[in-house]
Amino acid sequence: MSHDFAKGVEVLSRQIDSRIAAYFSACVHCGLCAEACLFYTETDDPRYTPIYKLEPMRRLWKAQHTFWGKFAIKMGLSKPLTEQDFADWEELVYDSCTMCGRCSMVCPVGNDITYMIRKEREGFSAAGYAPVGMQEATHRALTIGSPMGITLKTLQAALIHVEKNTGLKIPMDQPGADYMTLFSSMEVVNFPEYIESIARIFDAAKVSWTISSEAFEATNSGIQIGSHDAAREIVSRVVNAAESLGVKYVISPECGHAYTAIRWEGPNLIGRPYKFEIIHILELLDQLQKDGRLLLSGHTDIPLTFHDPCQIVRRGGVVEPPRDLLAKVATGFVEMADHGTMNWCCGGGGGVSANERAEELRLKVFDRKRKQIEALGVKTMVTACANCRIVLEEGIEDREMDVQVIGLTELVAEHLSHNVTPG
Amino acid sequence: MARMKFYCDAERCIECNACVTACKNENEVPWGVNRRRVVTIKDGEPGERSLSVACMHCSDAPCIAVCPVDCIYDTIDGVVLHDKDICIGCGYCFYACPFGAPQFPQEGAFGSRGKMDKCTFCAGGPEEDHSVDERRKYGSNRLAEGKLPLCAEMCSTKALLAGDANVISDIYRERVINRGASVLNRGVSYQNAAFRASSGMEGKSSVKK
Amino acid sequence: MIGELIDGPFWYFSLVVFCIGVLFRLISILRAGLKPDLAVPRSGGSTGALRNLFSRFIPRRDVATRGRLTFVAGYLFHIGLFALLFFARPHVDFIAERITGFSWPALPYWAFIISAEIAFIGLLLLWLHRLLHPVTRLLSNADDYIGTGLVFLVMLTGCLALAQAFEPLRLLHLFLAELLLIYFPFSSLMHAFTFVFSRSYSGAVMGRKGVNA
Amino acid sequence: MRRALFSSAGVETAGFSAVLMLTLVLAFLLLMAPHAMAETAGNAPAIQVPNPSTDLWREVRQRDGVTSGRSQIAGVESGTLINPYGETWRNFRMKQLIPYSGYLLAGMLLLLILFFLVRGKIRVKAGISNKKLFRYTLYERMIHWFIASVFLFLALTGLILLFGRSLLLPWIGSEVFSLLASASKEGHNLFGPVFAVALLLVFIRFVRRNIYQKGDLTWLLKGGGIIGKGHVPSNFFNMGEKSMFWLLVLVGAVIVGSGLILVFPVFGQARITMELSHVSHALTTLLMILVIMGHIYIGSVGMEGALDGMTTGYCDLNWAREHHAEWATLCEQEGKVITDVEVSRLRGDGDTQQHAATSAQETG
Repeated sequence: MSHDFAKGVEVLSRQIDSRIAAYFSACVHCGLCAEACLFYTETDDPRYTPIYKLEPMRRLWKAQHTFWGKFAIKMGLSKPLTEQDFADWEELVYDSCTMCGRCSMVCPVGNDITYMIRKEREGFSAAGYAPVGMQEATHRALTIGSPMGITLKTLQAALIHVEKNTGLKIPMDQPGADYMTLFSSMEVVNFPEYIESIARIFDAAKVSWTISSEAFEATNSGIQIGSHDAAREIVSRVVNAAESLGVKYVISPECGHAYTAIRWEGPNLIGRPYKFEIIHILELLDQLQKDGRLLLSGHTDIPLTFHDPCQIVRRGGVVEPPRDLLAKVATGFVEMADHGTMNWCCGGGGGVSANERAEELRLKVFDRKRKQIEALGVKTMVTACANCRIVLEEGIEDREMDVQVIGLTELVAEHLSHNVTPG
Repeated sequence: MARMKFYCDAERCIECNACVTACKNENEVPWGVNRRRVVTIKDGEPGERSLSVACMHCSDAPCIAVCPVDCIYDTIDGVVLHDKDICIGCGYCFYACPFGAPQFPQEGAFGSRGKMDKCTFCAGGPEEDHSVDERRKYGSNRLAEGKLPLCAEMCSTKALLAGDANVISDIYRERVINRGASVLNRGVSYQNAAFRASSGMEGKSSVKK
Repeated sequence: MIGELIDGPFWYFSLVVFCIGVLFRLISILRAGLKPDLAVPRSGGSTGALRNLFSRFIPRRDVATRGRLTFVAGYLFHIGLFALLFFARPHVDFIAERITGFSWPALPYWAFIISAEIAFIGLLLLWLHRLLHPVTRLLSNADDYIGTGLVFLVMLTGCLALAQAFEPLRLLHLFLAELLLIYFPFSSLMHAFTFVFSRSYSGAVMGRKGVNA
Repeated sequence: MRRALFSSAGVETAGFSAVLMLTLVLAFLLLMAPHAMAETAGNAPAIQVPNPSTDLWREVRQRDGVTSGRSQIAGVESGTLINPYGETWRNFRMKQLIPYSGYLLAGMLLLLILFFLVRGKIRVKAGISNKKLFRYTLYERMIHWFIASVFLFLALTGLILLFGRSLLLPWIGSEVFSLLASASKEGHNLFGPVFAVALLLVFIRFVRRNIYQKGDLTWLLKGGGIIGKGHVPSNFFNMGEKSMFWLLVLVGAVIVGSGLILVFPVFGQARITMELSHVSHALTTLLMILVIMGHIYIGSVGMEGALDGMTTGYCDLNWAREHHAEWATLCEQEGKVITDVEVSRLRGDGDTQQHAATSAQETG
């Protein structure tokens, strides 16, 4: 991809809104965000301080929005942003930030640093300074329909297996269904168990649902690389499909950033509210269970813990549903020291897992998770994000740990009460 | 050259504290500060005596020596005065003075004492005589008017004497002689004591040396 | 001559610069604009904003350990500074005389000094932290050092003028405070006002998402 | 009546009492002699004429120890007519403290300059390596510079109050000097308690590494390697540093204690307490300033590589081997040696460009 510095600066400066202006005005460079960032805590490299990753954007803000900045640029006292800055910061902006939002929770002046990184990436991707892996993923998402290059055929092949295993018919393109389900590519390829699980659960709970052949992909590379246009395109596919099928709800799957993309960013990307509602699979399961439609029986008594996917919990607000569900199916559930909205990221969110260049760093900062697991001493970790799951598994393998990762939906499906007989 | 001194006759002092009150009144001394005090020794016991003390206007004043900012000085009349504009309120003069003459308006925490204040022999301060500033900071300047300190002037038993050292020591010497005779006669100390008019008490200037 | 300038016209000049500057900065933040959030909120944004405004005063567990120095020193400095800025007798009198026209109860002298000492301990530690910690060393720019330095000098001259008996010392303190007032709107010292904005903005978003900060 | 430097008011009282006793005994003998003679003569007894004022003046001068009178005036020692210790304190301060401490400070400065000229900067013999050892944590460096800055400020303001009248006042005039002195006094009073806090933090943090160990005596006997040739192996802190620490702590405690007595005259301290506090404050701070002068010398121009540990947190490996051999060996055994490159990464040194380039290479 070619570099376009002028466009990058133009796009970057367009991102600066009241929030960002307030954030930069309030930052006193106290450095506390570094203490919340696993890239800093695990490497002790000060360059991985979250707010430092925003230096190019801060300088642009200073030059355009403050008296001193304008004055200093005019007098030649400070250098304007250069293309070299984009090149220098690319690694910091993409490789060493998973947009997990932990820094945003600890900032004493309340700066949402993650929001700013998200916006800064807009400028960087517009300038062409984004990791090749993420650029390609976005390209595939736009052209093929999935960042991993999965087509409808791939899904159908997977669904045949699911139907065979479960003996259930998977509804496809059924207009007027209550729920339209999305999947992340990783679930289709790596964890078809997830599809089986929701098929079983929905069957048991008598949920009217469907999959759209037009839009089944939940992931959104656009918000990871920071491309407003790409993100809008990907969201609008889902919106169009859901509205043409006339569903009441669209279910966001066990994928972190997909939820943020479709639930919180989507309406703003397409510029209007949806005609349907977005519900996360965990919210739905919790709701079904509470309404008595989902009957669960039996408990798992092995000690296990829950890894909160950042985008679902901290950035998404689905904090209690996973815990309520775990309370129903597991007796040995224990929380890690930092959990819920303060959980540590797996290290592969925000597109980092799609960025081959960052692999070494990602595995290094996995240490944080390793320490957390080891401190707790459990061998089973439940999570609710396909990306987290893959990253965790890779990390566990890399560190030669004896820990198993399972999806929460699958765990729930295993405890369906009528499920006991068929076996 | 005159040297101004106070002398308090312990045989005469009746601890009426009029000198203290007169001083406070004349000089409008701030609250908490007493330039003059009366101390009673062996209160209520045989041999009880009282003495009125204030700054003794020492010839080799320890306060002048120790002041870190050199704000205390003596005049050609031997009166020890100080400059409140210079004083930093460190308290050193209070430590060095044998008589406890230097006083401070506050004794606050963190060494906040305020400016030192002490007896000026009713001679004001370094400001121009009878100026408003002088009055506000140091009280009256009777010496410039040719008067002696009010405490001594109004002492009812004439126990407290103030003035040229030569004159007051003459007065005292006469008193002792008279008193000594009466003691030998086992009479009352004052029985045969005679007062003589003091001569040569002229107004003294308080110009800085 | 210079004293009269510092005590009179220059004081009013710096006050005007401060007020207009702060107002200008706040308006410029608002003028940057904010698009409305079209996503269906889980709960109210304003309650979230309000909650975040106060909850951020309390450090979070993990960071409270790792960043203990910053937190402790930061608290010492800010609490001490607040107490001595608004509740020291000379300041209360000054503000009452020059600005508000009414006064309020002031701290006793000893409490004023203790708050000054607390503020000094905090500020010195924060300054050293800025100079020595790799992260803050990397982040800090001239503005941070000038801001810290000016605040320190104002506090130091204030402490040197504690005797309240020497006019030049008071004027020096006042002059530096005036410089600080003038510098304030152009610097990160603005966080004294903008933290309300940043916390509220973030809190509103978190509130809408249903995340309790 | 000049006394030795360390004379205290107590010694003086004893002297006074002795002289007084002697006089009284002599007076008694003189009085008794004629009396005895008269008795042997068998005449009518002569009238004893006691001086009615003797007892009074004895009380007034407080010669039999402090017996207080009574005054209607409230206040500290308002009942005491004469405080005889004031003069002692004055003599100490003016005739001994100011001149001798001046000589000592100037002498120390001269000594350090001479030492530097003779010995020069003590180099790291093996040369500066490209490897480092982590020596002081951020917190340790912070409290070090915290106490250092507060100490320097206090020393400066204290010296202004002590020597200002003789050294500065003649140059800058009474009015300017009194501004400076007032500022010094207020600053000194306010920062005093801050120093107490700093000292406490330093004590708590460093006490464990400063407990004397085996080998410290050898260090002392060899004069810390300055006198003889070759360095004496020592642990994290050597004997000299440990001694300085304890001096700092113990002397510092006296400084803080006496300073607090002086700065809080609210508990009705008698003048003698204040005078003694002043004397101890002056003598201990003088000692401390002298020691710290040496400390600053050795930490800055005196020795190559000594300052790094306190500024960057890392010290040179060769420096550690030469000056803290035991500690260096231990660190090397534990594999705690790190490279210059790593240190500059950890400290965020160098420009980002370079870093970005190197890390891109590493990962790509």
